Amino acid sequence: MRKILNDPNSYVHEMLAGLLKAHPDQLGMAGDLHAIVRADAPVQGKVALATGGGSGHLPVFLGYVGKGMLDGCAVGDVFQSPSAEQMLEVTRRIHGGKGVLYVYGNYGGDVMNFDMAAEMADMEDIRVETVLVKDDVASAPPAEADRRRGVAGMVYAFKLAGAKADQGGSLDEVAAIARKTLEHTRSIGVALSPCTVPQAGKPTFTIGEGEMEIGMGIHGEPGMKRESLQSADVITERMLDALLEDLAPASGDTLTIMLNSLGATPHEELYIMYRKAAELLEAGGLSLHRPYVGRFATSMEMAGASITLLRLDDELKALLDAPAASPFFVQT
Amino acid sequence: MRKILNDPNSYVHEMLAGLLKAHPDQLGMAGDLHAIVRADAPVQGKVALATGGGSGHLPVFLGYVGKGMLDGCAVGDVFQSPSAEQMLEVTRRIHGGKGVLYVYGNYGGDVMNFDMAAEMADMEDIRVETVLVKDDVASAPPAEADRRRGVAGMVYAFKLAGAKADQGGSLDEVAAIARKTLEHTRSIGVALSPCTVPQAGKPTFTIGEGEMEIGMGIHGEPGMKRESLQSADVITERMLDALLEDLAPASGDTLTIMLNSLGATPHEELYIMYRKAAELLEAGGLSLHRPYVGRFATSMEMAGASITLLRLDDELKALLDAPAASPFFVQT
Amino acid sequence: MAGIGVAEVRSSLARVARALAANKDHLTELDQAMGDGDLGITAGKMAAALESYVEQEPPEDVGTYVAQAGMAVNRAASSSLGTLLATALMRAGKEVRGQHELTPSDLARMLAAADTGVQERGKAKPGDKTIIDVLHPAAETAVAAVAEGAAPEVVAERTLRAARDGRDAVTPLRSKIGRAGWIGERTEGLVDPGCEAGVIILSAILDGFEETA
Amino acid sequence: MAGIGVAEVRSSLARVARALAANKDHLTELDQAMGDGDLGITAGKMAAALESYVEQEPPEDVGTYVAQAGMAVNRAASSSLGTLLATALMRAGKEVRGQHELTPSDLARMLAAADTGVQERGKAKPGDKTIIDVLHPAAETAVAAVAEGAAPEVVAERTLRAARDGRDAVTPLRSKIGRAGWIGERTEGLVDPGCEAGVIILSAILDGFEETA
Ligand SMILES: Nc1ncnc2c1ncn2[C@@H]1O[C@H](COP(=O)(O)OP(=O)(O)O)[C@@H](O)[C@H]1O
Ligand SMILES: Nc1ncnc2c1ncn2[C@@H]1O[C@H](COP(=O)(O)OP(=O)(O)O)[C@@H](O)[C@H]1O
Ligand SMILES: [Mg+2]
Ligand SMILES: [Mg+2]
Ligand SMILES: [Mg+2]
Ligand SMILES: [Mg+2]
Repeated sequence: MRKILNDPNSYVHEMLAGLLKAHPDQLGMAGDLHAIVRADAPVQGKVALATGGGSGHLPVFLGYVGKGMLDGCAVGDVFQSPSAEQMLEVTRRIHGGKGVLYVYGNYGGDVMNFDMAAEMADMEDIRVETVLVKDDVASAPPAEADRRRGVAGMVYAFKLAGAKADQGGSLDEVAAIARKTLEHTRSIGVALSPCTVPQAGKPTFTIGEGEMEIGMGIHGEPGMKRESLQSADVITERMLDALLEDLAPASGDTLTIMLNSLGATPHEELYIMYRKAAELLEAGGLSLHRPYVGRFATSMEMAGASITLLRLDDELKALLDAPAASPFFVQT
Repeated sequence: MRKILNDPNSYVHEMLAGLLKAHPDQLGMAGDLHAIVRADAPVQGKVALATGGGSGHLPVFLGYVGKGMLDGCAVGDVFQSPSAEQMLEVTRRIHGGKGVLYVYGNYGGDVMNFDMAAEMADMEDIRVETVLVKDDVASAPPAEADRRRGVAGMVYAFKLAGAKADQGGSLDEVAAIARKTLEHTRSIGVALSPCTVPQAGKPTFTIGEGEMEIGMGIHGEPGMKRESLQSADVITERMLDALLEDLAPASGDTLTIMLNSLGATPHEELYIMYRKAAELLEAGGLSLHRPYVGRFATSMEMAGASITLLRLDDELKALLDAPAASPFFVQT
Repeated sequence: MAGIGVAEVRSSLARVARALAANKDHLTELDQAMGDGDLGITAGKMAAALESYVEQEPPEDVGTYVAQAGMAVNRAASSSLGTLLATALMRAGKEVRGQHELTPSDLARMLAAADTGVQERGKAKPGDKTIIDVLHPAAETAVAAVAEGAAPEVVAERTLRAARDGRDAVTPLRSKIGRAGWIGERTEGLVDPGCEAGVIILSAILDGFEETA
Repeated sequence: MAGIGVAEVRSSLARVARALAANKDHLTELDQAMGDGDLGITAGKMAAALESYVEQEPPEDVGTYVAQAGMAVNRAASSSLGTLLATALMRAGKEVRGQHELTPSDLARMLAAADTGVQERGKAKPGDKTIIDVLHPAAETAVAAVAEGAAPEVVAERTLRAARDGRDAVTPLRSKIGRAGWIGERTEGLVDPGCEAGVIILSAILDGFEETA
């Protein structure tokens, strides 16, 4: 295990303690270290946004708690859902009188716990709306799109719904933006190496050097097929083909794109992929707006990358361009 | 090789092409893709800052070309110095009439090429000052501090000298800030895995799973000794001990700290280290200001981390807090 | 026959804790074959949570006692099965809120409420190859047996047999839900780890009540 | 003896290119033992740069021709040795700028200028175990032999011997400069790759001039 840690059982706890220690001006906790909220929560008169999920994906999830994005985040153990009670604590603390929107990835444990939390919040007269992120085209065919997993595309939902809330939108309006954003968002990943969950102590799966798996999920869920490592151009083209087939943009459409490292893959290689992606998309008559290249949703030290496309209209574009600030994401 | 690339020989070229394609509003090139400059260069009436060095360290070096930081950067092949001619191209393009400051790491090839470039610039009546970054305490004992290598601490020099230039400082004043910053800056790294230079095709060194090397350089230069992997707390304490012995801050001093991943090590683990570091420093009567936790100076997919300390006075603190914006680094 | 009070419920929760702890490795192995291999960890966390829960002095209200056991389980183990077991306990407790004693009929109603709650929470249906395929037939059998007026030990025995049969009936099938659902085909012939956990838990509860009742 | 014109210089640069290309693997091995193992790559890049440089029509001015070869080398190969060789060529060319022909005395001066330039650029001194330990004795020997009035082939032979002796003399020592300087002790007994490259380059130049002169 090539990891810097103390007791595997305290990995998340110590990470959270360090995070709060490093960013006390921006982040605080709601009773429990696993319930992270904006330092200025609740923001009165604003719809509050909450997310949650397992640890090991920084900046997802809690990295997007900040101005213009999320108000709070329930944090689970590595690759494990947080508890309904932690979600409820976040919900109570961030509620500013206009309701709370849950936006999170479509994973069984998270769904069940957020649903429990929503029931409990309802008993406390906090109105909650839920939008599930299901952007991973590799996780189910279009006919079963409701079964798809949520991956890096959730960052766009956080950003755009967060901007709408910041601008004073109602809970229904903010939820509508999250839904519209996700309706036009598609992602796919490729993995070149596994990662190690500290408590497990060994890699979550094996993948040989010189192999790759397009479509693999961020916890190592199986993708399309295991095959020998292709060139950056071929990988990029195949990933884009899968996305475009599903999203079906029309020539003339404007897209934003996210080239995301799963962890170990360096920025250098993301830009090599971006070069090819931009070339292919522009050749297809699509324009690109405000590309994001970096680490936005990771699987600790996994090598690999994901590509996310989001089709923009004027409304979504303006929300994407709005300022935002968290310890992990700053846009002016 | 778990890397996403096309031809290893075009790794840097394609990376640069992708970068310029992604950030045309912020970055441009001076004739050659290896000569990256601010899109609005030259900024007339401002001292210009240039750096340069091998590729494979993003965001170092070119990631700090932007408002409030650097004006230009000469980019070499992976772990190779750029050429004097590329440095000269950058120098010419960014010169805004008030001289150019070179700030870069103390590596033989870079020093020789920047010296050549400075000589050539001098022949063109461009005044050039040079400040070398030598912050890696593990690379030579205090008596031979001039031989030390430059690592993540250079980011502080870029930031503070860049802020000084932004505020209208003269070349001498800006150079003085760079020198003063570096006088109070110390870094040390720990490596848990190697990385692979694309053209070499195999790891630059080997390090067993469950081993670590404190003091290893960002190209795999040998550190203190190879030993079995220690806990995060022990690693952090030993790294801090080495830094504090060399920097010798007094109780009551204010420091800023950078917890930097060498690439594969995830944010989660940096915060585990930060928690211990903050605890130890505060126990020693030191206060911490504006910590940086993330990837600031990497070695592609190397696993490991570095810690940098910078002792602040009021002048340096104000310059650290000044706004800055590049595609890789935004501070408001 | 004396009613079942909070003392009996407390010792049945303690038995569940022991049974889960004892089966950690077994559950891990099953979950490794078709899931993410963490069910042993979950079982351990649930066991520890229940263990310390039963150490506290219980209230007289059995319903609240059971429901709060669910909260304790959720706090400790929020994986799929942890959440579903928490839901089961919360719904079962809610069903008898305010009661100080339980009849066999109450127990059957609690099992049915747990079944319904878990189906609502997890959106799995019988046949999807999940713990529902143990809970659902067990609940139906218990309700029917109690309605028939069967002796408590007969109710318990039939319920447990229904649970085991439910598990075995779906083993040849393909998983449709949760992580195992991503693997599809490869799950055919493998015992669903959640089903196995369901049988372990019901055995721990019913073995004890057989003796008590 | 006819003076040495741009044609001879051009073919000597071509020989250097061929010699470097032929010794790529050898230099890589030496650099792997005490450096970062890229000297073969550097040699290949320098060889390619010189090869295409000599394909272009040369000017009559030998000095400019040599100096611009230095620029071409720097553009292609900016590692330590690439930069130092570029400096050597630039300084050597500057020494004879404007001349259309070179005498043996000019060649000796060019070597001395290269030596001085490389020392200024790299800040290494004789004894630090770098290419200087080849260049410096070679330059001193060449200057002395020319001053003595030795025949060109004798000058060449002595210069080359001084270069080889210089390389061998520092082999037992510890590297003090550059990447190898970080390794210290472990470099004792290993041939310095830059020294070896220096000998290869000087051999390629002088072998040819011996014939020509
Ligand atoms: N939606 C669901 N409804 C009912 N049971 C489920 C559901 N999802 C998973 N399970 C059960 O949980 C078991 C796996 O539990 P666990 O290891 O805790 O899940 P995970 O690690 O995927 O969160 C499965 O074998 C299955 O019986
Ligand atoms: N400062 C210096 N002065 C003179 N020679 C040097 C200097 N630094 C390195 N060298 C020579 O260069 C050789 C290594 O060349 P090269 O592989 O290009 O270096 P690097 O890969 O470290 O940039 C060394 O063997 C040494 O002879
Ligand atoms: Mg799990
Ligand atoms: Mg599991
Ligand atoms: Mg080198
Ligand atoms: Mg070398």
